[in-house]
Amino acid sequence: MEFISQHPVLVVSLVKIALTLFVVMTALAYLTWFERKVVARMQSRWGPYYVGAHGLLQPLADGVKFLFKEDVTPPSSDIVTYLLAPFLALVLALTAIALIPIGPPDVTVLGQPVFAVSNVSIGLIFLFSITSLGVYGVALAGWSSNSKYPLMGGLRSSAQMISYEVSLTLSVVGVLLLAGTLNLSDIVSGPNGQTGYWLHFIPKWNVFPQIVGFLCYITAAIAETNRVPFDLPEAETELVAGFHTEYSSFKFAMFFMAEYANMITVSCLATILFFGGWLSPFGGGEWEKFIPVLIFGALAVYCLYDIATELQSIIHKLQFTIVVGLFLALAAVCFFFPQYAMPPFWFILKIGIFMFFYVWARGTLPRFRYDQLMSFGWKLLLPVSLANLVVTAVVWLVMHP
Amino acid sequence: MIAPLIVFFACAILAVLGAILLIIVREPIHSALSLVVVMVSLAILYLLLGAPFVAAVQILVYAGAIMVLFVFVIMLLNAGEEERTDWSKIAKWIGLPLGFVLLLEIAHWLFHSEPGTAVANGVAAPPPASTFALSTALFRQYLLPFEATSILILIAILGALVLARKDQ
Amino acid sequence: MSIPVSYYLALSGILFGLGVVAFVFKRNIITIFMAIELMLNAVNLAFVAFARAHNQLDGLIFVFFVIVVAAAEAAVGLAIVLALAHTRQSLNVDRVNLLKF
Amino acid sequence: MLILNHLWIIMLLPLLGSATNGLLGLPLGERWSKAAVNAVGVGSVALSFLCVCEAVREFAALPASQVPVIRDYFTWMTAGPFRAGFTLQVDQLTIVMLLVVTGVGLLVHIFSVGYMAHEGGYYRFFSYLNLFVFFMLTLVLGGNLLVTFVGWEGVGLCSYLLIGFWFLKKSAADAGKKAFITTRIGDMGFMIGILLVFATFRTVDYGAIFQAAAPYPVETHVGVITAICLLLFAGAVGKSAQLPLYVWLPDAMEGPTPVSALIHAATMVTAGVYIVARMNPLFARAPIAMLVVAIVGAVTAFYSATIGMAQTDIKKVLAYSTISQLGYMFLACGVGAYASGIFHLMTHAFFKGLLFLAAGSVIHAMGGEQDMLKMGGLWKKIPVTAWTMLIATFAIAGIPPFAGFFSKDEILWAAYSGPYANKALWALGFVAALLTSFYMFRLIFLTFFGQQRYDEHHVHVHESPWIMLGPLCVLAVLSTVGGWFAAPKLWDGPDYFANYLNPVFAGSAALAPQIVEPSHTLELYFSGFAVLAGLVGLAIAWFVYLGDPERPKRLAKSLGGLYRLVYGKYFVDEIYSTVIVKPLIWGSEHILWHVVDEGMIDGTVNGTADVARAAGAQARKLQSGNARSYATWVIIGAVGFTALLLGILGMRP
Repeated sequence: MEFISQHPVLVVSLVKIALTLFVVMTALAYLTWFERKVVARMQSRWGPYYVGAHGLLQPLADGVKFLFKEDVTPPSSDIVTYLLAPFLALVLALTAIALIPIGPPDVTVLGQPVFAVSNVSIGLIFLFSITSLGVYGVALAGWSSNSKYPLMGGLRSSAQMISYEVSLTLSVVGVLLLAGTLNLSDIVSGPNGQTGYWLHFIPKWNVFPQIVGFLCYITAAIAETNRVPFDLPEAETELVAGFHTEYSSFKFAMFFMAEYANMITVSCLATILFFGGWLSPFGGGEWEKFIPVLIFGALAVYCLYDIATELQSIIHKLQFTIVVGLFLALAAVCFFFPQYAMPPFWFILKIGIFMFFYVWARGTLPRFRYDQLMSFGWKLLLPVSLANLVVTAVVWLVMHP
Repeated sequence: MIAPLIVFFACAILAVLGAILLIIVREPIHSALSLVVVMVSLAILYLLLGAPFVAAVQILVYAGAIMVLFVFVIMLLNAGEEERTDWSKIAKWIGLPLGFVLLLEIAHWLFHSEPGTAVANGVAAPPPASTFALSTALFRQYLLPFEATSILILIAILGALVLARKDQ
Repeated sequence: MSIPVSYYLALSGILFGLGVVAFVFKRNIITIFMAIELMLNAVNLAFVAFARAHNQLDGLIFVFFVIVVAAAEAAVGLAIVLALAHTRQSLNVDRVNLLKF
Repeated sequence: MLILNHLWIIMLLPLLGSATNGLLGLPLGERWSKAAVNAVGVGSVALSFLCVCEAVREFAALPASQVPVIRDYFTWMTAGPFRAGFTLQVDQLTIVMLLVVTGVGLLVHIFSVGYMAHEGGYYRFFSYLNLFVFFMLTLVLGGNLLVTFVGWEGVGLCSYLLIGFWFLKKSAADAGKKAFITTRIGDMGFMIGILLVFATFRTVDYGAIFQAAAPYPVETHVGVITAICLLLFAGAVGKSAQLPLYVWLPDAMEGPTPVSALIHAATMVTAGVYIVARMNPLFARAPIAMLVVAIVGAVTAFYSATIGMAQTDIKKVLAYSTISQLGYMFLACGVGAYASGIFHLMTHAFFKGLLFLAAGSVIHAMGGEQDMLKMGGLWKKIPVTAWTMLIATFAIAGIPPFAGFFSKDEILWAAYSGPYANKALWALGFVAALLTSFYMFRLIFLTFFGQQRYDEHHVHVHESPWIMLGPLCVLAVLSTVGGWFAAPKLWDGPDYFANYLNPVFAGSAALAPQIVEPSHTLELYFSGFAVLAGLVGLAIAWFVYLGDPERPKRLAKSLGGLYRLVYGKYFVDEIYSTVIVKPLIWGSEHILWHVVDEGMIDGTVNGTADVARAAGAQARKLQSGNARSYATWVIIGAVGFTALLLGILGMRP
């Protein structure tokens, strides 16, 4: 006990890290489920259904499958880099998340802020520098497999990432001008952050003044994460599976998780930069805690209805009762500890919307051709984001003489 | 707190190892990776030296852009192991030894250059350089060189375009 | 606990020297470029160390400029490498002796 | 204080005009006809003139304590103690010069629009003309000798360009070169003068110079100040075409007539007078130099007047007349009557400019004919030109109440009774006045009166367009009333012009030897004499040229050798060419070219080249072409250098 009181920094940090890792890993797993479900609905299918109620245990099954598959290492591959690549990818992806604050910095336990693993003064730049290293994972994977398609995939992805990183960074600078800081939590709730309202009802989120920047950002972000419609590095129709063709079992899983972790990261960043992070759109009154309570309550009710009517097997019913309990627990937490629960609630809600957007894009959009990709990135996206930056700067100067 | 010293030596050793690795490995991409290692460890040292922004930029630009470019080119040209030809006798018999001599010279000289008491870290150390101060210096005092570098970059881009075009 | 600046300087000196050695020793032109980058990095370290020692920002500013120059140099240099590889089918500088009398 | 604080505006406008016409003139001229070129060329000078007027207004409002207005815009060059700023200065003298330059310049520009209308290289002409105005303004505005010198050389350049405007015509090109080279001789002296000024007074700013010169006594022998004055005067002699460097001015008549009017009558050639007047505090301390100036002026006045009598080319006559009038001005400066000199400078700018422009109009009417013997009887055909030219002639001949009378009268009076009075010089000037009136009326009679000596069918005479006649009329008015500043002197009133310039010349006047002011009646007598001289000249001209047409020939025959001598301009050009030019050419060919250049210089160069080649043949062995070897060399250097540093600086650098 007194160890805790003596080293609050160490303890709280460790706890935070562990918690984040656990949450993120779970989220990654269930994102796959979410994605498959949504895409299935778009294609009017059921999606995973039988492994667990509504396929709730599907991710678990996948994990097990990945773990116990045979791990093939191509003999002609460059072994060191071949092993290094997936680790690099996943580690960097997870590290990036550690910089994301999901709540106000002034909420503390033992005098330590709880809502961010580390609150760096120039968090944004660090975030970008870490994500910029993400290229290595893909590129090295492509090169070290020492076979045609992965090499092409690696080449494509590195070129693509370099190209879109520029626009990504530029599109954010506009927000930086408005916020006047590089610290992520200051960007949200700093002196000239995103708290407050225009005309008393439009929340002061950067997305409204920076709509162009936001569009550039989200486009570049999708490209950075190699998602549809920019998933050329793993275009199965052309390159089998692109850079991770030669990867099997858990190494492949690492790439997989890295990709989803990156998605989460960029979504978090988008939320923080453009959508007021953890701020609620209603000004954060005391009554707001009823919103999540109602939502979770409704979900619980729906699950109960499901148990009653839909689900046949007793196991499924049991599982769903657990889910119901979970929802009720969440509702309770939101009701009794709003100051700890509300910010993450809004934050995660927003991220959820972004995730849905990702899946939606995947479900609807066709893939670019490579030259289209490049010319789009360099000839459209870059100039637009530059123009946005210039305009923002000029307007800012005019408004702050 | 002994921590800074540990970090320093860890990073220093890592950097030196990376540099040595850069020399001895034959695969260009391995050299590139070892150089990235050097850069990252240097970035950590910058953090230690209270220059977080520089550290970030070091990673962002050096490791994240320049070295990626190198890797990209290596992959593009599919550069295999380098052949250890020795067509330059002078480089073999004089260059390398002299290189080491220079190494010793500089190290020795620099080591004695500053009185060893100069505090680089710890309690008496000045606060880390704030981004604001940095940008102020860059855009006020050093505006002209800054603009000059922007022109340099532009010219470099054009030059790269002209050089790399195939249909010449 | 404080670290003498001279440690950093010595480290940068060693790195620079290794860069020089690499510059002479390596045959692959791309790697030679990397050697140059290594030397630049060593110099950067010295700059930052001095900036810290004298508690002035100028050193850091110079690091920026060095990085910019390095970027430009890499861009042009790699373009040259590409052109060279297309014409000479080799990256070995020993095989590329155009600067002959 | 708008303009006085930003004097550079005045200069900048013509420069901009010149640049615009010079750079865009060709496309402009092609796309929107010549209107654009005119607008730019004339407009810039017009604006500049307006600025000058504004400057005059502001200057007039200034208290005497703030005169002269000196504006130091930026440091032009510094070396040790030496510092020359881009300094502009305005005092009464400058004001007069500014008005003359921009005013007459404007009129000439307008005239040129009509006169050059059918010439090629139209935009080029206006570009040069504007450039000239710019340099002339630099010259008169310059606050130190160096800025003035820039203008000084600049106007020389423009003069060269404009004389050789029709550079395809060999005579024109040669004339241009001649003018340039001849004036360079004087400029050399001018430059040395500047250096000597700096060596003596450690500065080149006018104000500072005069302050530094204050302690110097009046030199009775040839001292440093005398040397400075003489050297500067040498430059003036070259620029203002005085003896013995006058030869370029007659040839300069090859240039377009407006050029002759502006540069070779009104402004540039008076730069010499301006500089002498400007340096008056120095001259006042060097009586010997002043004497030289006066002698040169008087002799030139007389000498070139005699040549003028026998010329038949209308512009040549005017050229020699200009030289002689400039002589008057120098005479004035020489006898310490700077105000009168500047006064004559101004009036001369009016009437001589008018004469040239009118002559231009005549030539225009005659379709390019310049020989007076092929004219005659033009009075009815081109009345406006004739009238204006007649007015100008009255002015130059010193007939009251025209402008020339007052100024020339003042000069002669000063030469007779001034502090540095010198009867002999006065006599020369007086005779010159008579001759002046003679050859001018000769010109008038030959041109406008008598029976016509050209044939109708080839030349059809026509009056010039009003764009040309307008300036003539303005100048005619000016050369009539231009002298009335000094009119009150006749009834013993004040001389407003002299009083206005007084602050500039007061210092030197104080140094002048004291004299008893002679009576006013005597002055009136002298004025009478002057007028008489003018009338006598008129009468002789009448008698000779309006009598029977054979008389001039008979007269020439009877005078024989003398006439031929004068007609041949005393063969000065020939003498110069045999005495100076030919030996120079021979020397440069046989000694400089064959011996020095081919022998020594080329020998040295080739020798060096051979050595270098031999060395290179050996050194290229190092060029193995292997990059790593080169790198090794670099490292060897680096190691050596570092070792050196360590060796010198030891462990702790």
